[in-house]
Amino acid sequence: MFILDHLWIIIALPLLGAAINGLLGKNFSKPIVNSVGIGSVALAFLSFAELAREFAQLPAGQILEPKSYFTWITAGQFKVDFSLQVDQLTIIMLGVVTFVSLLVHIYSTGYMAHEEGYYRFFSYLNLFVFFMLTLVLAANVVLMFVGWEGVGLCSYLLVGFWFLKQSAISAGKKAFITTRIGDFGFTIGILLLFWTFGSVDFVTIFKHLVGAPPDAAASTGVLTTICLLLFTGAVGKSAQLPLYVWLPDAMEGPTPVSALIHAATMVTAGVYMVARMNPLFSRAPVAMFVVALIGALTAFFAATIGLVQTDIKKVLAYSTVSQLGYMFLGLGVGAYASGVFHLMTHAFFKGLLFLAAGSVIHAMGGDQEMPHMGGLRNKIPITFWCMLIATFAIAGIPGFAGYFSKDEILEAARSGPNANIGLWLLGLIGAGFTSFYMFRLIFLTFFGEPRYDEHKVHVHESPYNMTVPLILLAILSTVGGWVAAPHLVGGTDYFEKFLHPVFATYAPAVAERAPEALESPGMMLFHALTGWPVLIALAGLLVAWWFYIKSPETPKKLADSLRAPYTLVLHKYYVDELYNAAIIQPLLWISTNVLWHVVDETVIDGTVNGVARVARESGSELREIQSGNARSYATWVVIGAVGVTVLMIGLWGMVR
Amino acid sequence: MSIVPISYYLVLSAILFGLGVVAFVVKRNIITIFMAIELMLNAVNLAFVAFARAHNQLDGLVFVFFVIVVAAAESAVGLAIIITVYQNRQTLNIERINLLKF
Amino acid sequence: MDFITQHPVLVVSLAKIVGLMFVLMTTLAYLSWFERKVIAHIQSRWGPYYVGAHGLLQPLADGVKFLFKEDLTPPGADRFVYILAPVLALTLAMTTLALIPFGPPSVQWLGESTLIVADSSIGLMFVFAITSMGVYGVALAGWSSNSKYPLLGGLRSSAQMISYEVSLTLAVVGVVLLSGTLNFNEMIAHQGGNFWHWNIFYVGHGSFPQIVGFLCYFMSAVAETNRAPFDLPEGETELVGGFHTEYSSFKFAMFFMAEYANMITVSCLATILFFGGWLSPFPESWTFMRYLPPVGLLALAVYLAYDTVVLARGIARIQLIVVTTGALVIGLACLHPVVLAIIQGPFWFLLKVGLIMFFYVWTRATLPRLRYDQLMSFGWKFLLPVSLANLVITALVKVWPLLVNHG
Amino acid sequence: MTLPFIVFFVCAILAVVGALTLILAREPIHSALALVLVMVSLAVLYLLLGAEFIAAVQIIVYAGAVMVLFVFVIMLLNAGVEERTDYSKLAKYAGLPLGIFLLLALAYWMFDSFIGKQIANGVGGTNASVSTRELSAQLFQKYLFPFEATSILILIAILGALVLAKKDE
Repeated sequence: MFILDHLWIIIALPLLGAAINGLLGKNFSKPIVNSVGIGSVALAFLSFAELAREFAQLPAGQILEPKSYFTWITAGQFKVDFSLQVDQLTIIMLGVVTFVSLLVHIYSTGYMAHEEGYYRFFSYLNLFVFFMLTLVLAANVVLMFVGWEGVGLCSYLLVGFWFLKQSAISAGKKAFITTRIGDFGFTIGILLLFWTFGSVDFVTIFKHLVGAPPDAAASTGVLTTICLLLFTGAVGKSAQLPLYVWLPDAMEGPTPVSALIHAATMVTAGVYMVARMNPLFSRAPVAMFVVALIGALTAFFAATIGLVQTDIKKVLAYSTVSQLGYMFLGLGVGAYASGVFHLMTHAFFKGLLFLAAGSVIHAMGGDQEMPHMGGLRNKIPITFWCMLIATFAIAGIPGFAGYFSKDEILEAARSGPNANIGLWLLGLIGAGFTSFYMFRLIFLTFFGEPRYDEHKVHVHESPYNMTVPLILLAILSTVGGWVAAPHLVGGTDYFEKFLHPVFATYAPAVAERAPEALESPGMMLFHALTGWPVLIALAGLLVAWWFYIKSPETPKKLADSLRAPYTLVLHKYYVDELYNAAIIQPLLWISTNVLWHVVDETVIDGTVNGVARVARESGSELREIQSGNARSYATWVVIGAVGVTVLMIGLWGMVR
Repeated sequence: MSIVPISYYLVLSAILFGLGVVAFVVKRNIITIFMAIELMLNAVNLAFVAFARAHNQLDGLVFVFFVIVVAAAESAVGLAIIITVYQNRQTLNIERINLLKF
Repeated sequence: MDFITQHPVLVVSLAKIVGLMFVLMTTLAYLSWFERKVIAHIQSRWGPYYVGAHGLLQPLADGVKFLFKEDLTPPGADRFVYILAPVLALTLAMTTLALIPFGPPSVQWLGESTLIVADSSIGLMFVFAITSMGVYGVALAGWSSNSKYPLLGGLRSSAQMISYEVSLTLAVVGVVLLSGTLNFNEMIAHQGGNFWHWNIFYVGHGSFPQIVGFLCYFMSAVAETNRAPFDLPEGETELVGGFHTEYSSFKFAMFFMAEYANMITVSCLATILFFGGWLSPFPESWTFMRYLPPVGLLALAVYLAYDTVVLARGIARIQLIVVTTGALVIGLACLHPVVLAIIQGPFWFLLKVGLIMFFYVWTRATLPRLRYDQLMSFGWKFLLPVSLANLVITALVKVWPLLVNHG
Repeated sequence: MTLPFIVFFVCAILAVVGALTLILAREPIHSALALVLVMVSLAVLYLLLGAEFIAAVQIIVYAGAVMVLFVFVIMLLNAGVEERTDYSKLAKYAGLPLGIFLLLALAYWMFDSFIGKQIANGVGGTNASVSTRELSAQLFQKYLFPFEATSILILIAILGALVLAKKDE
């Protein structure tokens, strides 16, 4: 039970690595930087493994008390400990984070090999891992928020890693500021949470909720408000409508960063948060519906945008957004386990996709435009196969990880406790689009004739330290889903079973639903294989094949025939322009003409300068007293003494 | 053999203290001003001893002891300072040592 | 008149003071004679010889000379201070003796112990207080005579006195620790017994022989009184006469007497602190020893008588006869039990003091004068540490039993 | 009119005279001597109050050490007659009156508040002088820490004086 008692070790290790690399790395040689960076994360992963082992030995259904290491803030009865907590959800998140980040670290040694500020990159990555682990392990909202903001910071640093590139810088700023908007809501949510429950510890809050009749702990209205506010944070962090705009731009950062932060871990923080807060959400139906709705809409719209993108990473970015949308859909319809499950599988295959894309870009010598590629499948076979597997997974081809998770979500949306057919439909179409644009990507990239100049670009397979992570992830993307498979072919869902305590312990009492009649396994397998998702996924595959292999001119014709919607989608629904016009410009105007010229220059500067002037004037008057003649000083002393004496004699007289 | 009332001592100490203050403001010679301070200290000591006697407690005497010791230390440092000042300014008149001003 | 009857102490004190003054004056006068004689004999000369038998009237002659010399006051001298200085010096020097017990307090008259003018419970402190004031005499004299040599002399001597006062005090504190009191009589009583009970020798339970202390004390005392080999202030070779260069006639005599008075004081102090004061060195049981004083005097008388017979010169012979008869009478008087009882203390006390005075003269006659920097470094770098060490050791020895008992 | 009163008044008058001389004398050394006079008479008053030890310390430290130091410095710097400059108008016009006012105020206050009061007549104030033993007991037990602190203070003072006085090459 060592790690269980010393959880801090897990998060301390990456921090240590970050510190060493960041402070001393400048003079380190690459091997040292590698060993420090990778070593710290690897140790973290090992300690996670040990933790999992110890956790497995615990008696079933035991809920561990948070471990408080020291009191962090105390103000009145507002008390925040630096306390960490482990439960099944945490275990899963920990596993995903440590494992993926380990792989990404290894991958980066190859991908970033020739970059300036190599040590800087690794120290940032370690820092990110530290904050992510803090976020995951935190036992109270405030500490979670620290991790939350920390990962935001690291994302900012890493997106703007090439800080000589203007676009990178602005992308970093955009990412940070956009998420800040969401975090604002999150902050208010936290305050409201404390105001309502008088505590910020998850366990305390949940204990308040559980058992008490709906309005005893907090009225549904308040709960809804809290949940919505918290969800705003999630929307910002996980790039949901309407705050998803930063994620595509964040692709300016190095590809490993996109893989780790903007696909596998950070963007899923919102999902994790909602899942963590499930007792609250479960008690706020409206909020739940909002979550589901936002999720579904995002899933759909992002997918549509993804259809026409030509930048390989942009496509992946939008697919990430839409996949996150699926997760929220899953959470929203009450299938928390499914949402988290999709989170996990998505971490695998999307991480894989990004890394593979990175490998492609690596091979193409930095070119990201798909129209310039084509016919790469023989040149970089490993990458090709890995990417293909990932595509199958995300498209939901049966047997691959994504299939199970996404299918569970859609199933829940169709027949779950709070099912909603409209959302299901959106999700379904989105799934179709997903498979379409993914296969479009595959076909454009790996099939057909090379559309690049053979002489300029020397396509080559990536080194082992890049391909090995790909392979590992590919394996996981393949088998990763089977932990939940039996649910579909009858039997029990290990994953859900594992997570059950988290979502059941504090769940609201619901009328026991009659278990739907179990059909025969074979029947169920048939259903599973011919379910709508599968069909539509295959449809997407076929359409893509038709468009980009069979008759490549069809898309153009289609685009010409559907000019208006095409341009609309091509310009991402003009969302950026809309925001620019609706928010940024007015904000700029106000800041310039009101805050700057009026408030700052007139009011604040006026006050400060005024104070300064007063001080100067009075000083130049008063300094005359400092004649430098000690006798005058002496006389002043005597004057004071006389004053005191007179006063005291007066008091004495009064006393008598 | 009757005792002198404490009040006499107190009045005397008050007078001496006052004279010390007067000397403090009237004199120009640093050393003399320093002496004026010593005079005030002495006056206070007298009051201390008188009260100690009046209340039959030794604390007053102990305080006098401390006052004397501190005064000794103070005079040692002060005179050293005076010497240094004199070496730099060739004067002891406090009104001529007025560089430290606005 | 009833005022006096209210306060008999006044009468007694007055009487004692007058007596002391009389004795002191003559002693001072004859000390100079003594010194000159001793030095002379050490240097194998005769010394004062012609004024009276053995130059016994020399002091008288000197006094007369001083009185009739012209009393000069240098121009530009600060007259008030110039006069104040010698008065201060002499007064303070003589005041100290008021605190010295010449005999046991048991000897009383009108309920007041007779052989000490003022028996203070912290006599030692007062002695130091007054001696510490002694610096003024020298310093002011040097300053007020408005002349270079005296000024230098005054500065030197005051510096020297201040520095050596420290080690002087420290050397004495050891004794204070041992006897646990500041009162002279108690100190002496504490040394009661035989001569090996004196502080300088006594090695007993929680006691540490103060031999080192005594040596430190003696050296500091010599310096404190500006005597050779530490007589820098009146280092004739460099400073002509030191601080009293400009003084003449009776003022000079006052300084002269002050110096001797100081010598007497420190000697008395040494006697009290280290040599058991007025105690006789022999155990009480040796009653016959109580007859030592009269016997000694009678012996002296016999010697003088012989002298008288041998030396046949006019005035001198008459004078010798007078002295002889005086000694005879006193000696016989001492045989009377009452007088005998009274005389014991003073006899031994004065004997010891005389011995120490002899040491004084001896050193002066023997040792050359130190250089100024040597003097200072000796005082600060040698004497002070040694006396400090002595003090520390004494304290340790004193508290050792306690420490041991408390484990 | 008994002996203590005579002693008291003599000393008191001497002290006041000394203080006045300190103010009026133009020669610094005269002021110093006057101050010595004040201190000595105060010491006698301490004796009268039964504080023998304090009296002795007063003379040893103040008259014997501190004032000697003053005289020494005066001789060293050969401080002449003080020049009665009046650059500080404030001191010239306000200083003396205020000082005198303070003197009178304090004296009156003491007189008014203590003359004929119980405590002021020395209730319990016997003639017995304070034994040095008790005093030292107080000093080394109750006030041990301040005592040590002052010792350190003195050490620092010595060092400071040395640093100040030493010629900087």
